[in-house]
Amino acid sequence: MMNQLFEIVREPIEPNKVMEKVMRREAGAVTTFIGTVREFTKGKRTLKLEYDAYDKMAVKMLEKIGKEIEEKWGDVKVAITHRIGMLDILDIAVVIAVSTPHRRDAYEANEYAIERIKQIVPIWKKEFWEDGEQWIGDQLETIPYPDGKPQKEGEQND
Amino acid sequence: MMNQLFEIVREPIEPNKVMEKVMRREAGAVTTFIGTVREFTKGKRTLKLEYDAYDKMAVKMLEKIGKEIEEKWGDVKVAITHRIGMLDILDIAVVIAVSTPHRRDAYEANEYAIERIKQIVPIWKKEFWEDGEQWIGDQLETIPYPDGKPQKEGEQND
Amino acid sequence: MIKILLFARLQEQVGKSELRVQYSGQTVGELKEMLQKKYNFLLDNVMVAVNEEYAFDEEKLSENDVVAFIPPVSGG
Amino acid sequence: MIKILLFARLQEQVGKSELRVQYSGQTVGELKEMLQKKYNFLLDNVMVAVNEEYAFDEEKLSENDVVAFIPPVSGG
Repeated sequence: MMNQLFEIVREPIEPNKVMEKVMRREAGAVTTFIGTVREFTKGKRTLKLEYDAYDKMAVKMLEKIGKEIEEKWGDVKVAITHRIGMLDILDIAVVIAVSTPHRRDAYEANEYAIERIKQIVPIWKKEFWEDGEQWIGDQLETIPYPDGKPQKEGEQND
Repeated sequence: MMNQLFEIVREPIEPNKVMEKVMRREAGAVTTFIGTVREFTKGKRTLKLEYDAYDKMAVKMLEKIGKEIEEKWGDVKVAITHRIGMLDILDIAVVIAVSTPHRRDAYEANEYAIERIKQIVPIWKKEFWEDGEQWIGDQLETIPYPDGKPQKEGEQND
Repeated sequence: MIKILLFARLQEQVGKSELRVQYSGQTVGELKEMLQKKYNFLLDNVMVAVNEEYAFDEEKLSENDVVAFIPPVSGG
Repeated sequence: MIKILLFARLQEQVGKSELRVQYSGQTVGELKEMLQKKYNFLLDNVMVAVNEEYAFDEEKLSENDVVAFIPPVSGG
């Protein structure tokens, strides 16, 4: 399991473990993005979150994002772990680690990864508030994506 | 010591420790930058590095960078640890952790921090190669900065 | 047979994570329409994946395909 | 007295990390010139910090100031 660069897990994520997967002698820069469960979104208090995923396809889409990044940035190594299940405030939902020889690329490729996750990876989040709960992503205020591709939404770490 | 957000240390840096300093309920996004000692720079093999610092002023300048980031990005928490002394290939020289409510800011503020470190923080690096050694930053090919402020240089994670 | 996977809101609406329907040479779009009528789904902004790859409405299904209905994703 | 701190290449050239010179109302620029002559330093792209803050050549020193000569930095 340690050698899989792209994973969907049910246990807490250790950021160090993800980061270590991409560290290498040729790379001087490693960036990580850690998405945690935020307490307030637009003034509304979140109590907890539940993430569900189409596991097998989600891993496949994470791998696809990895390939896209290699095509765009060349000498780059990427590892992504996304957790699913019930998460509390401050729990880590996702860790993205990217290593490159030069730092500019490490920032850009990392940000590209989180944007793409929010577009194409079949993972869904249910928010629990004091006055209710809801699967996020298809509220009525969402504008249907016009071109048949999932679009970016407001997220807990948007 | 754990509560100091800006540190110069002589021991190995644990990235998790730096990251944990900035995690908070209001922040959904945490970025880290980890600068490691890279083996090859422009085709030349580095054997090891030595970092020296004007410790007291370096901490002060790191704090100044933290303040600049707060002024620019508002709701942001920053922690930076830079290691000095002898480092081998793959050793971690610097860890920058930034937390913000929204991810765009976490990437931008983090990249700003590393750029400023390379401009104003009194830390010097000596490279050891097979055929010699040299303090980096004032080789003859360096163009003197025209306006009396230190300028950016080619670095191990540039 | 076509195996259908449901997630998130759609799964809760139907009360099941899987459905099976007879294979009859349908396209993705035809399968969508059928389910929309049967379960009164709002499928306007739901993507479809056939065997773990996103597919367009025009795509023709094959026997034993696994068709997943993907509401707007919200990971990360 | 003015305490002078040297780092990196400058420290190796002099073989010392600290120097002390008599205070005589010098500016930063005058102190630089003096050291440049005495040690044959290349100070063209060296910054000066007085009491841990970057200072310009025009700044007048005070008794007991700590003056650091900062070669181009290369941290990170």
